[in-house]
Amino acid sequence: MSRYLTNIYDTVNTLWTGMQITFRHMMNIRRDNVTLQYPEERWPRPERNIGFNHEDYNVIRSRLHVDIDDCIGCYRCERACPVDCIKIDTIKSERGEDIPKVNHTGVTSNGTKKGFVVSRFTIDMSECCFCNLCTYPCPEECIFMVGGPNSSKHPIDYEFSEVDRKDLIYQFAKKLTPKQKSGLSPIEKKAEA
Amino acid sequence: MYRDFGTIFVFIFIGIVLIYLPLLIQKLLAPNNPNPDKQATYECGEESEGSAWVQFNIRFYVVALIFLIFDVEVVFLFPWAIVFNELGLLAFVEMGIFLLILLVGLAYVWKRSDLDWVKYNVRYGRGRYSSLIPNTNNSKDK
Amino acid sequence: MTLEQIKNRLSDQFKSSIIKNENLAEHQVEIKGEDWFDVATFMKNDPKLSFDQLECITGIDTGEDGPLQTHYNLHSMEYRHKIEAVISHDRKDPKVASIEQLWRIGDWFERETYDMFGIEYTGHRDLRRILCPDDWEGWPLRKDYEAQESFHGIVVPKIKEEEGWE
Amino acid sequence: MGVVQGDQMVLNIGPQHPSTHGVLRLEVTTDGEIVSKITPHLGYLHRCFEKHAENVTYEQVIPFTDRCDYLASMNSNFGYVVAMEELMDIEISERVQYIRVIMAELNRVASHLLALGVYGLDIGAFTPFLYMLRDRERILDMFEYTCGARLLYNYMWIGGVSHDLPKDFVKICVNFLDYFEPQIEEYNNLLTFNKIFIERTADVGVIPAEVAISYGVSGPNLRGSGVKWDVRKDEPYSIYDRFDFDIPTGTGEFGTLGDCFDRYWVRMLEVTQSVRIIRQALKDLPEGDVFETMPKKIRPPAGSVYRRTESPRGDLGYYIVSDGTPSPTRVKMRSPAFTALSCLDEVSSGWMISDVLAILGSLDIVLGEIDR
Amino acid sequence: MENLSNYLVISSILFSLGLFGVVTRRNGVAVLMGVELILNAANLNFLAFARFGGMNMSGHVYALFVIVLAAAEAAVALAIIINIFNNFNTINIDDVSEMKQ
Amino acid sequence: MGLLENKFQDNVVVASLDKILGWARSTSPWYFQFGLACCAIEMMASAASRHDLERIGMMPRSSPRQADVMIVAGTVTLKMALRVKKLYEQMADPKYVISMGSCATSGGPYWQHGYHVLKGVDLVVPVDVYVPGCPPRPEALIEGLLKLQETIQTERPLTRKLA
Amino acid sequence: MTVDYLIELFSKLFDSPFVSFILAVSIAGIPLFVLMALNATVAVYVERKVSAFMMDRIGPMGQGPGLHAGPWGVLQTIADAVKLLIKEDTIPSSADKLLFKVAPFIIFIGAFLGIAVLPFSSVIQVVDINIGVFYIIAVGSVGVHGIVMAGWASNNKWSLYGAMRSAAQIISYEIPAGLSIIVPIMMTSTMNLQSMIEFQSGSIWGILPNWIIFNNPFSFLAFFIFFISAVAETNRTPFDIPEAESELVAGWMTEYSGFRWAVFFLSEYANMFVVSGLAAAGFLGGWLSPIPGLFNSPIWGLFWFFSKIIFLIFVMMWFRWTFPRLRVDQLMHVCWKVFIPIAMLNIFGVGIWKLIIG
Amino acid sequence: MADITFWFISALTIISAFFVVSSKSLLYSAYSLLVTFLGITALYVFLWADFLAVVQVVVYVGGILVLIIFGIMLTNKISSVNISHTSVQKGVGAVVVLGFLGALGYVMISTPWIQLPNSEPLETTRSIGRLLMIDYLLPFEAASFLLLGALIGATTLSRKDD
Ligand code: SF4
Ligand code: SF4
Ligand code: SF4
Repeated sequence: MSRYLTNIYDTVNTLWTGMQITFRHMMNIRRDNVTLQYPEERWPRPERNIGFNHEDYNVIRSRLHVDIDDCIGCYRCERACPVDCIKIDTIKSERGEDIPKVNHTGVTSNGTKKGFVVSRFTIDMSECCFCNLCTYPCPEECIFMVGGPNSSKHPIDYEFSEVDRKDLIYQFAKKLTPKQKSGLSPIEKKAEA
Repeated sequence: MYRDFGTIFVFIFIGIVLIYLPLLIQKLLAPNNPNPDKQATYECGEESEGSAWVQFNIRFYVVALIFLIFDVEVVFLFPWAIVFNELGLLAFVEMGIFLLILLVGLAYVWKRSDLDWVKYNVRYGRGRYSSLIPNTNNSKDK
Repeated sequence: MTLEQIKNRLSDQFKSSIIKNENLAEHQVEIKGEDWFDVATFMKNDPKLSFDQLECITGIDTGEDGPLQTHYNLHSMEYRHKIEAVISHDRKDPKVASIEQLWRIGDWFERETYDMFGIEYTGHRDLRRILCPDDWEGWPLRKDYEAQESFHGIVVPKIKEEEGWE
Repeated sequence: MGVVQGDQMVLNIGPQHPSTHGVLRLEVTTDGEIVSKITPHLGYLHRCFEKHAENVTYEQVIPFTDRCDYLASMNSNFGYVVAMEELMDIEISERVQYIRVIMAELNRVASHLLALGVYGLDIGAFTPFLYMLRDRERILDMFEYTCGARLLYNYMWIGGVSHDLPKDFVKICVNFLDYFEPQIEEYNNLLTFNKIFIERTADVGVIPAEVAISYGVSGPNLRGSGVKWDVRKDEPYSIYDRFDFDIPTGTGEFGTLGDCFDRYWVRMLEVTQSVRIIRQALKDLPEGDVFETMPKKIRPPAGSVYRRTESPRGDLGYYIVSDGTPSPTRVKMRSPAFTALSCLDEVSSGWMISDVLAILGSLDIVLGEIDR
Repeated sequence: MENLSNYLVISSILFSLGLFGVVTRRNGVAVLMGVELILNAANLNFLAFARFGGMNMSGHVYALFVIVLAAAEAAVALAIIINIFNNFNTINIDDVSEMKQ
Repeated sequence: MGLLENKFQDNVVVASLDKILGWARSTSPWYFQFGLACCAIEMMASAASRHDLERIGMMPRSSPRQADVMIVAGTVTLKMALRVKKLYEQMADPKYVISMGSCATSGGPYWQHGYHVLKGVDLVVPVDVYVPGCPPRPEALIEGLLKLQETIQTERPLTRKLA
Repeated sequence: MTVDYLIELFSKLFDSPFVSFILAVSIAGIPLFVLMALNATVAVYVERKVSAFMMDRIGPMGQGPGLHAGPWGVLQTIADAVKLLIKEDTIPSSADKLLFKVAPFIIFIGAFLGIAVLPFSSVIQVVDINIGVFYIIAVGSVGVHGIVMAGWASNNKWSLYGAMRSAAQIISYEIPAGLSIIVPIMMTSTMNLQSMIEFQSGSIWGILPNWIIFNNPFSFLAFFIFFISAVAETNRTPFDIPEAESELVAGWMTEYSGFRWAVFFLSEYANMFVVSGLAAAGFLGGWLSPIPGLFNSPIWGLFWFFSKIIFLIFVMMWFRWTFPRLRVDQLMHVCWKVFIPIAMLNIFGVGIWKLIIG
Repeated sequence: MADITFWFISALTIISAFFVVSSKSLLYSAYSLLVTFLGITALYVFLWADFLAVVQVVVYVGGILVLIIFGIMLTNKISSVNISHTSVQKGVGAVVVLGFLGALGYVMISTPWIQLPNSEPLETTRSIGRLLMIDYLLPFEAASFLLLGALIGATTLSRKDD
């Protein structure tokens, strides 16, 4: 009998404690509210140095970006990617020479002379697993999650949902027309020689 | 009395109409593309195995049985409660006897553990849900 | 007990069942497939060894011409020591006695290894595929596995359909 | 058995069901409310982790380990890198060790918070779940601050970690811990000591110690049954032997030893222990370079290793076989949730449907890890 | 509606229908439903006589008792049906009587 | 429809009714509580206090019959694909699908060697919005949902039905 | 009462009493329906907000493209309702079609008839029945059939489980509810809701309102038993096992979609309204103001009655978002082994109190 | 108007009662019984028995019918097509019952019923209460024993010996 009564007492008591907590939270909603009203408010993104030598490198993983002018076509990112979502094609070219008709600059902003025209640089963002592995080996630091070295140019965004899956395949290099390609082949031969 | 209950009677029809109208609107406006998969029974994405219309366990039934008895008792309480003030002690004693007898019934079914919804027969740990059936097989017998 | 003692105790009991193999690491013993069940029973029940926990069963495909292997990681909650037993199977007809009755978890581990490698555990009471669907073809983790082309009408693309990906 | 037996009804709980914690399917044979047999069907999330691991290099396995135990990716990573380091026999710098422990323990807290919250949800309490997610979110913020990802970090690398800690991390973390500790009290008042909750969990789904061991149940589930076994203490890896912490075990406080409440309660206590470890680690955190000990080329010698670590769900073992090439021959993950789930039929037949879901919730399974 | 015989007609029809059910149905529960109809018909009579007999409340009390009786009867009857079902796995009355032999 | 054919094309009443219906649909897209893998955790997180999907009118329903939006959150394996399809079919029209995360969109990290992974949920159900990410941050999911709401709003269900 | 006024009004306009009756009733019925709909929309909105606030979030805010749900999401539930109205109506092919369609009607009518007799104020009450209290209890028990029917007709296992549990639960909790609503009847000697409320006017020692709940300790207890049983009868947490999401998907409503489902929702909230109304009238002085003697005009009465109901509904929501749910056998345990014996003893207590103290 | 309603209700009651005894599906029978009970409730109202009308709803609809439906679900393999009940003696039964009905009707019509003048009572519950407490005290207490017996009997019967 006493157990019966203690049970009832316990029940009422503990339930009342719980109710007090929720009620407190309800009354203090102004203070306790943690909701981020997304389209209007955004979470402050932490900006910081990751230990490489970029100041302001943002570690947040959002969409990938390639500064194609800086890419030397070394395939390291493609090899590093665990899911094979980067696809690079290159055409050999004369080292360090600009080829204006395909918008190819010969020297990267770091001063490296390029030996290849990157004729195709495709990243399938619908397949990428945002592991960041491709960004580390890049010698030119030209592939990065946006918000990287030039975060002013590329603000971080998560908002890149699409209604068409094809739009999630990002082409960074200009597509070369067959004519342009054939135009490149003498250069290629020259470079090989 | 006629008027009150008549109103309620008419309310039944009003209720039917009020629900029927939106359903009609739904029929007109909403899409309707039935297909066999859609009309299949939902079972968490699996094919439903067998119909749900099987015999049900008796537990629900015993509760209904006991309920019925107490329901009748409650029915008796209402006229009594109305005249309670008028008749005072007499009514109290009478109903006291009535209630006591039923309390005896309740105690009886309680003791016989008919009120226990389920008789557990679990392999491990009996604790407070001890089963009435001695639990001999502790091993898995597939 | 140290690894050495465990091994000694085992070889005392089952001299003929232990296979000498230089490639094995220190914590491994290779055991003949036919004797595995007896060895396992002993390892579980021997009061000195008392391997009451089966940590893990790993199937290994050592390559096109090597054998299939099953590795059993055993652990004793009582003495807190452990050992790994290795059993090699013929690639054509991989078979070994099931230890499902000794360690209950063996049930699922063996099913998993069966599912992935097609190693048959004889005496298992319910040897079905566990991860793949029942009507799956092939043993996925074998090195020579070819993925299925289609499954119940869903065609599995082998290359990206986007134009010219490869 | 005396009463009329209704028809046996076969009920599919899952693959889509609010409380199967993912895509598990339980084929439940019931008689009325009583469950007589449960057949779990796995594999709805079989993502071929082991196949992938054989086809990518050692570093590239790490993102896939993330995705196995997605609630405790740090611990998943940790287990893998610890195993790899054992295989390659490399020494790690002190700072990395501390960072790893901090991260792993923070993730343990996060994972336990989710487990406890979802357990509350299974029992029907919605609010504590959201409170716990709220606090978990703060932990994720710290992870995000450190490595940029919220859920799947790819943070621990073989021989190091991918990013050093931010400069003000220690302050942020201590702040969080100061905020967090009083919250535990609130959870307890709101959920743990709620009589309804106790009634629903105590005495339900008892797993006796022998059964648990035989089923290979590990981690909080095993400790809930009263077995004092924690890889962090018993087979110390990384630098766990330097910290002072307890291993909480179930006591059967409100019911029988090894019931759902014990498992729940062990998790709750473990959260406090993890907080303790984090505090100690933060205090001792040395300076140093996190990339120092990272090997340039990862090409372990031929051989194999089996290493287990303590993930929030239990003994997480990695069996790695290497043949000297840059990609592993075989990576096997011994997932703790897999073993925990295997005893479901054994312990929960005889209980009612509601209990089965309570028991399932108390085992804290993650399907990604079970199916891999 | 201000006429006693109307009610009597209705109640007798109900009574006959109930009787019909009891006689022709072989399922125990169906028989019970027939019985309930009969009891209801009786109650209707009680109340009708009460009303047209000068609003004599005794009729109401009788009706109340009949309802109580009906409830008790239904409970016990259904329990018996369950019991029969337990033993013979059918509630078909004919089957049961056959099985007895 | 015979007689009425084409009478409703640019009827003001129909048009404004359409607007209201579109508004209602887009404002209360209840989502189907259906998580598959890691993405489901982020889905949970977006429903939780920090991001609170209920702000934009989304409510979880666990029965497909009452849900409007199916968020395919996670890896769809071949074993699961048939169930996903079935669940999709069992939802009452109008229904929408959001493919959340790389896995659902294309198989994601498991594209290459995942013998048991469905390479894109669009092979079995029609997808309205693809949300990339692995896992997509809650913000990304919300953004995808807002995009979906926009598309719903432009729908003209009545006009289509009557035409 | 309202109907009576209306009938008198119309009988001046029309000769036929039949016409005026039907007109009056319909005109009285439609506001009731509107009230139900309004109650459901507002209550759902409030519930979502309350639950959000309790969980440190903010609930519907109407964010989104275009005109969304208005500021603070006030139009949210309206949008939900409209959407449900234009959602496809699925009926499983293996279901029992007739019963599947009939069930929502039964459940709805059960709630609708209950709401009809609530005394909103001293003059506003659609129907004033002599035995109002008993009537509400009776009508409440009709809803069970709707639930069982819906669950059975769906031919779905979850539905069937939900329905059986629900039925067992509702019928069981009817007993403690009935036993404790006896207490106000004993005190007031009437089952008429209006006279019951009138009985409660005045004050105790000049401060407390003379409500039955304050009358004696036993009636205080009775109120709690009644209220909790009422929560159970309306299938709300912690007694929501019939539709327990984590167990039974959506319980007996699993197969229902679109407006049919909305009807269940509507009825659920209407039921909450009814039981809260009954509790308010029986124990909390109905439309009487909490300050004895002040603010007692009929309009104020409306306000008081509604605020009491809203308060009680709020408490139900509060319960729901705080507690875990009970298991089905514990639910029965609570009902049969705790509430029923206590409610019975309570009747003795009240009786003795009345006999001794008055 | 009241007359129309009366006849409508009577018709409804009788038709649904007919369904009860003739429907193929037991469950449909039970739900027809629901309509019958409600119809009878309405008839009670016509007979100025408001309390009993409500009692009818509470006990019959809310209690007995639930029990019956549970009974049906418990004892029938509802999934099997053969839910219905065979009724071989339908013809015989019909003849007997029709004869019986005729006899009843004859008696009823030929009896000169005396209708006393009456007026609508203000409150039936109070008088019922008084009668119960004073005149029918013994049956009242007996009823409690009856219920006790039914309770014990029913629960004992419904569980097989264990
Ligand atoms: S982030 Fe990872 S998956 Fe994505 S492209 Fe880079 S390496 Fe590949
Ligand atoms: S690693 Fe950098 S430079 Fe090399 S191909 Fe990739 S993006 Fe271009
Ligand atoms: S997309 Fe990434 S996070 Fe989402 S389910 Fe796939 S692996 Fe997990």
